[in-house]
Amino acid sequence: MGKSDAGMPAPAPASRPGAAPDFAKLGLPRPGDLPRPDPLAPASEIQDLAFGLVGVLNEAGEAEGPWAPSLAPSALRRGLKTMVLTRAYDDRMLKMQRTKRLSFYMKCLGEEAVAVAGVDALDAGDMVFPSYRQQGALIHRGADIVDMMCHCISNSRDALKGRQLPVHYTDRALNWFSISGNLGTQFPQAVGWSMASALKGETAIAASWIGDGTTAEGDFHSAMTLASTYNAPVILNVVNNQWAISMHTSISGGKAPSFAAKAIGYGIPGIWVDGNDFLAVHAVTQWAAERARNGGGPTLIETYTYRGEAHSTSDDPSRYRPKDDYEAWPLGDPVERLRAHLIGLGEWSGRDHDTLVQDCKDQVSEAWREALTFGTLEEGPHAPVPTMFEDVFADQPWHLRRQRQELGI
Amino acid sequence: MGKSDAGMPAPAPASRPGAAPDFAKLGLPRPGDLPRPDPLAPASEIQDLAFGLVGVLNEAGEAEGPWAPSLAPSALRRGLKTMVLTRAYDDRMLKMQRTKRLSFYMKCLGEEAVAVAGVDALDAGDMVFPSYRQQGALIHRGADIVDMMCHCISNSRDALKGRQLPVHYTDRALNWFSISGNLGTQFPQAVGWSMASALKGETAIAASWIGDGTTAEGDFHSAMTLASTYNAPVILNVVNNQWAISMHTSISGGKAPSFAAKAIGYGIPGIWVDGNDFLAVHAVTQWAAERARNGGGPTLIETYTYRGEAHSTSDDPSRYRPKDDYEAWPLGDPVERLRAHLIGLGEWSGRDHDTLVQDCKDQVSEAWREALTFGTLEEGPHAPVPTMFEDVFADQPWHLRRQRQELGI
Amino acid sequence: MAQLNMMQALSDAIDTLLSRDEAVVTFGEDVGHFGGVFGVTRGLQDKYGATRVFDAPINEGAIIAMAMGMATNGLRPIAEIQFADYIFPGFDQILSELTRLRYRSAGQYTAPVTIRTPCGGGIYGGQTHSMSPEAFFTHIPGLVVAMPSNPYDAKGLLISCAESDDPALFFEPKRLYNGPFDGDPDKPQASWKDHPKGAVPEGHFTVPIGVADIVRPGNEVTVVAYGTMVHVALAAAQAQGVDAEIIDLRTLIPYDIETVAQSVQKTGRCVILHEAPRTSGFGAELAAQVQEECFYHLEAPIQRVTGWDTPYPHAHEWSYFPGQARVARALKKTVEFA
Amino acid sequence: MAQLNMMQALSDAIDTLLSRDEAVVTFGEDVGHFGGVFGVTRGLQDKYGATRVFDAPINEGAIIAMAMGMATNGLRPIAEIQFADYIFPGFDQILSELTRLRYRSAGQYTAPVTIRTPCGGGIYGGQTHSMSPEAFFTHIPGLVVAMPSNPYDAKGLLISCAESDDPALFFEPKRLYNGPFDGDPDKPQASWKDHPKGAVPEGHFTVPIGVADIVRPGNEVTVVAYGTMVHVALAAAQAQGVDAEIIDLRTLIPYDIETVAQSVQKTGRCVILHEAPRTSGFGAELAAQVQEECFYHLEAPIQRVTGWDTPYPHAHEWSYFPGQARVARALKKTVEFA
Ligand SMILES: Cc1ncc(C[n+]2csc(CCOP(=O)(O)OP(=O)(O)O)c2C)c(N)n1
Ligand SMILES: Cc1ncc(C[n+]2csc(CCOP(=O)(O)OP(=O)(O)O)c2C)c(N)n1
Ligand SMILES: [Mg+2]
Ligand SMILES: [Mg+2]
Repeated sequence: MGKSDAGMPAPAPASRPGAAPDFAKLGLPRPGDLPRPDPLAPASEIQDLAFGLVGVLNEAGEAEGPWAPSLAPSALRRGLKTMVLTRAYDDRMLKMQRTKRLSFYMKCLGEEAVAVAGVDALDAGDMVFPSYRQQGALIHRGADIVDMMCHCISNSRDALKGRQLPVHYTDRALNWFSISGNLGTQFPQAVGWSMASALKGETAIAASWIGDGTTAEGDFHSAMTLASTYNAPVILNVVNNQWAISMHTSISGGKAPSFAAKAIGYGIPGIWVDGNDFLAVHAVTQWAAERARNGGGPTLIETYTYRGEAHSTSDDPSRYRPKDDYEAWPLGDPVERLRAHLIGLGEWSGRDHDTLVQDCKDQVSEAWREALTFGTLEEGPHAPVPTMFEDVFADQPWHLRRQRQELGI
Repeated sequence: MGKSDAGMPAPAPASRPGAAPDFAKLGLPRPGDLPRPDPLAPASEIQDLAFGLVGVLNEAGEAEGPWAPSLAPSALRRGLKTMVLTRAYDDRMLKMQRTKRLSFYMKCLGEEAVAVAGVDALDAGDMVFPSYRQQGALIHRGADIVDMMCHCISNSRDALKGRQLPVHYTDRALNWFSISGNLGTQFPQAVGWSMASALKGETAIAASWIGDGTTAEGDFHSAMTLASTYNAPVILNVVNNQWAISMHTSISGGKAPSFAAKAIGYGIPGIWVDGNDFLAVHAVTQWAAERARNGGGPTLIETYTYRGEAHSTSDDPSRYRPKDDYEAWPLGDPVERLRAHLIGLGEWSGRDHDTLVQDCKDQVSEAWREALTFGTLEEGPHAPVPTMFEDVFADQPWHLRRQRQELGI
Repeated sequence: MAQLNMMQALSDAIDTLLSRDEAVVTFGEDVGHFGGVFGVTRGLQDKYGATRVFDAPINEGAIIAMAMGMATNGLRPIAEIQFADYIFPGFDQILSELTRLRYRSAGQYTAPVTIRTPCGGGIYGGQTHSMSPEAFFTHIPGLVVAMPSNPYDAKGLLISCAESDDPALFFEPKRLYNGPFDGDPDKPQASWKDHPKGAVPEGHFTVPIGVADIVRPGNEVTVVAYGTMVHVALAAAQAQGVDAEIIDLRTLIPYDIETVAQSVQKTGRCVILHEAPRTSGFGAELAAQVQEECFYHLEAPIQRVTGWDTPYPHAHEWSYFPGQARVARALKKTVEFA
Repeated sequence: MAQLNMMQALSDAIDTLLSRDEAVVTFGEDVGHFGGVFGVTRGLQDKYGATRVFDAPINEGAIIAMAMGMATNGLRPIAEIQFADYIFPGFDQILSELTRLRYRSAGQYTAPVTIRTPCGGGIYGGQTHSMSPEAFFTHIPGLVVAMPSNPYDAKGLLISCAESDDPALFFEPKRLYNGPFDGDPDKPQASWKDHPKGAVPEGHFTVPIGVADIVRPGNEVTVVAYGTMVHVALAAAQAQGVDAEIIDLRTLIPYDIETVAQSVQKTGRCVILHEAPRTSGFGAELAAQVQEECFYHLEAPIQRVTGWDTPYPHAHEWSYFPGQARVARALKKTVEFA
């Protein structure tokens, strides 16, 4: 018996551990090549956007082409600051997980622009249905990282009462939905939320993010179908970071020319964008938001990026991809690229940057110290045990009351 | 409170009962316009096939254009005969349901070519995963209509032992899968079957049919994703008969330019074909079969047709579409069109046709009389009651044995 | 008081809800223009417009996810799943999302969604139009599960579910839409016209969630049933001449344990009925709880009369359906047990 | 005999199956090159090739439908669902398709598919990496449901499931992958190295479906458990000094009623354990059946010690998990009941 070569093996990545990174096949188009259509252009007339990568920042770090947004340097600096802070936050949380202070953690290294620029282009009243890898967006919306840490260590200040695994943030005050551990479920929910907004005659739109691997779930199709049928004011983002844990993006993507191209079959605009280009992500999101707010309906955006770190603290990428894959990623580092752009504009300096990096580190250390004063996962204090039986129903029914009593509390 | 006009109402059909049928918006392209690419052409190079309707028979009933198949008149007559027999079978079964001999029935009026030409272009060894509206394909594969009737009245000769609702045929000997009452579930199963065939190094391919409304189900996306990722030798057919019970095709289709266009986002060829054109359906199916058999992988075919009758015997179309909608359908009647074509070829005559129609009626009456000799749903005999407890597991476990005993048998 | 059948009572409930609260919307497959394959929403689109009463794509998961998303934005959706047999593509959205949102967000978000779906057999619907899948849903924390047995309860309970801040799954025994059904298929179809529970108040009223109804007081044995089986129980008790106390549970989660336990403590005997397959059916939960609460009082083992552990067959509908004969046999066996 | 942990035993079982039968294939999310997030299929792709051991798109319904389609064409797929919490997008394909095919086709088609999935808590996985959803599946006619509690059974039972002509759902209590766990989180992680059930025969052998294992004979009370709870039961009985007869059910459907009933008829008392929420959990079915079969012998109400009717929390893992203290209390209460 044994090894069979019949049939059609699933696709494999260009290189595995040991081999050199190989992104030759990507054949990325030059940024700036693609036109910026009117935000209300018919989807049928702008299908090209799904096949060529929208970009703004060129190799020299200059903003180029029709998609270049008119963002004040101050706005760019705000974005840069959030990205750097997010990176500092991630680094610290990872370290703390290694020392068992967290049961679990997930970084977003290399994907900071996707989340930060994406949410920066929205209004504060727009609703965000994120996946677990947009912590940058939450920070950018103004979340207190002490609160975020307290959630991650399930202590007495955890707004979620210790019920959720780390990084599954909820923050209603910031129009941030409750992150689910089940992939993709938020995508059609975001469409429903946005339909309600339209039905109430409100201007708020919804935006949601899922990963490339998650596009294979039925909920992706549900969201696209609902959005198309009801012309929902929603922005559906697919973060293509090339990997789904150990599976290369081609396992869920198959022969798809791009994930953005999936929009064509629904009569929805699909835009494929350089996800490591803060300006480009901002520009396409702003375009989609304008479209949605003016009755143009949904847009599917594929942000093309790279997962710089392990999938989570339970993962070991050295088993399935070359060690230096991330360094070889042709689209670079979103932080470095925005930094270079700002410096090119004369609006930033290496010194400013080093100071920023140090300030963020300090801010994170300060926050961590404060978070610990509210307890830890291992030693507590946690939310009182009886809260475990609350919020299952609006009012506690007899069986939960009895179970609580059975536990002797 | 009351009536709200905010939000985005779901799409509605061009006309409702009382109004005149209106198919102006369809804007159907002329048949013959589209090239017939090499069956192994890259999907990316043949996307046009998803936007223009492939056709062969022109108004004059002549075969025209590159898709015109080389089918012997005898083959065309065979197809015509099955379509006429299917129609006679449907008519009789409907009447018998009206007289309560069947609990339920579903006709395929107007969609005969989709099923008959579709299966005619396959090999006998190719596996068919049908929906409930391809009875023509089953008859064309050589099913005995007496057996089909016996299933529909759950009598002692029902191969399914009275377990299934009428029209949910299974016929393993004819490589006909077990029809499910759950929409779309067979689509990804067909992909799995075809993958096994390839894995075993066999040449058989699989073909499956679902309706336009069913494309909204997650299983459609599952099938397309699997087929794309594994390059499965499968033909996935969407029968767009314009309706899903009372819902116009635009409820599930939304703004999709065509259902065939959904293939683009998976890197699969999508072909939009005139489903009432026997030759065209045959040609595209044959093209897709050749592609699949030669390692080219899956094809999505949208057969554009019209549901000429009620959805089922439980439905009442007069509530949601104009009475004469079907007569106004611009793509005509598949039987009439093939008949005219054969007559044009001098291979058929009105007389031949009238005789055929009469023969089929007689054959059906004869078969019905025979079927009744094996019992009826109301009076029986049915499969023995203890068989109700069989085939749940390969071997009957204790709890089913006991339940059978509890029933006193 | 109008005399309504169950479809009319449900339609009346939805109409009442739509008219009282702009936030109420209803949708599902064929629900809009057509008014649903059973006609429950007929006429409502004309009355309330196509943005409050509308058709939905054939994707039960999408329907439930859309409802949940709308509910998190202030609406109160009533989603119809055409047949309970077809709810499973939406099972994950119900189990992982709809019913956990309040808990996992610590109350920051809630999703007051009501899902209506016709269930049960007795209509020759075969294995995909006859299921009674309620048990699956009673094992999901955070979901209200209800099943009325008559037009009055149907309207009152549906209004309670829709006005509740918890997600609710509302099962409609389709065999009862047109009239009560006592399990005897040879009798002509009865009607709600001359049935006391067919008398339904106009406008707004509620039947409370979690409160069972003793539809027949008795002393010999307690019968716990819901939906169609309530009517089968009444007929079987009568036929068998057993002085049964028959409880219509009405709400499965949270179920009315007091009423059930008090009754069993009085009668000392208990028979539980449902159409669904026996193994791990909801009768198992009831039996497990009752034996624990009434151990001292039980004079006979608790019997379950249920559908069989097979898919629901077509030709053998009446051999599968737990009809009067089987219920009567169980009653006899239980009251005579010593 | 090699001394293996549960992951190794499962890997060994799949290796054995792949090597004996060309028709066996295995796939799932991260199953191919990576060998699964728990490493159960590690190395098998190198050994058997990428067409027999491969990755699958992240769509559990697609994975199960693909397996079913392959099975109808002569293959014997072993599909992995990465976590039991994530099986629900595939619930419809299991309930409506996989488990009904033999019945609805009257035996013309069968789908011998085995689905493996890690389940259970005790790993701080929170509400989406800790579920024990077995009860949902025990209510589906036509599905074999198994859950081993040790490496020996894991290998033998998985081989039986994969070789069975029925679809099977095979739950792997992930807390036991690396060693037995008696419910005390403060103890250092135990190992299978020095555990008798860690000794696993090489090559092909089977543990029969439907046969429970009495892991501790006793006379005071019968404890019915499966998976992780078997180890908790042993520790609790010891700690409480109760002479419990502890039954490892191993197969949930069809369950070994004889072994359970005989034991309860001997002890007259019964405690049922599972991690899953109580309401409509599998313990309900067991309790309902046991009270019916052992009514004369029962000297105390049957107790259920289970997870609570809430989603599985994160910080309160050990207040949720039915640990030794709660089991011991139930044992005491039950044996002292009079
Ligand atoms: C329904 C479901 N199936 C499987 C998983 C397990 N899982 C968690 S993350 C992940 C990979 C997701 O990859 P992708 O969508 O690309 O997102 P990324 O992690 O790359 O941001 C998987 C399979 C899950 N959480 N939910
Ligand atoms: C999963 C599921 N949901 C709903 C139904 C009820 N139903 C039966 S047929 C049908 C319409 C299907 O329309 P379409 O796919 O266009 O096929 P057609 O009947 O037009 O051939 C519906 C909603 C079902 N059978 N299965
Ligand atoms: Mg990814
Ligand atoms: Mg249709």
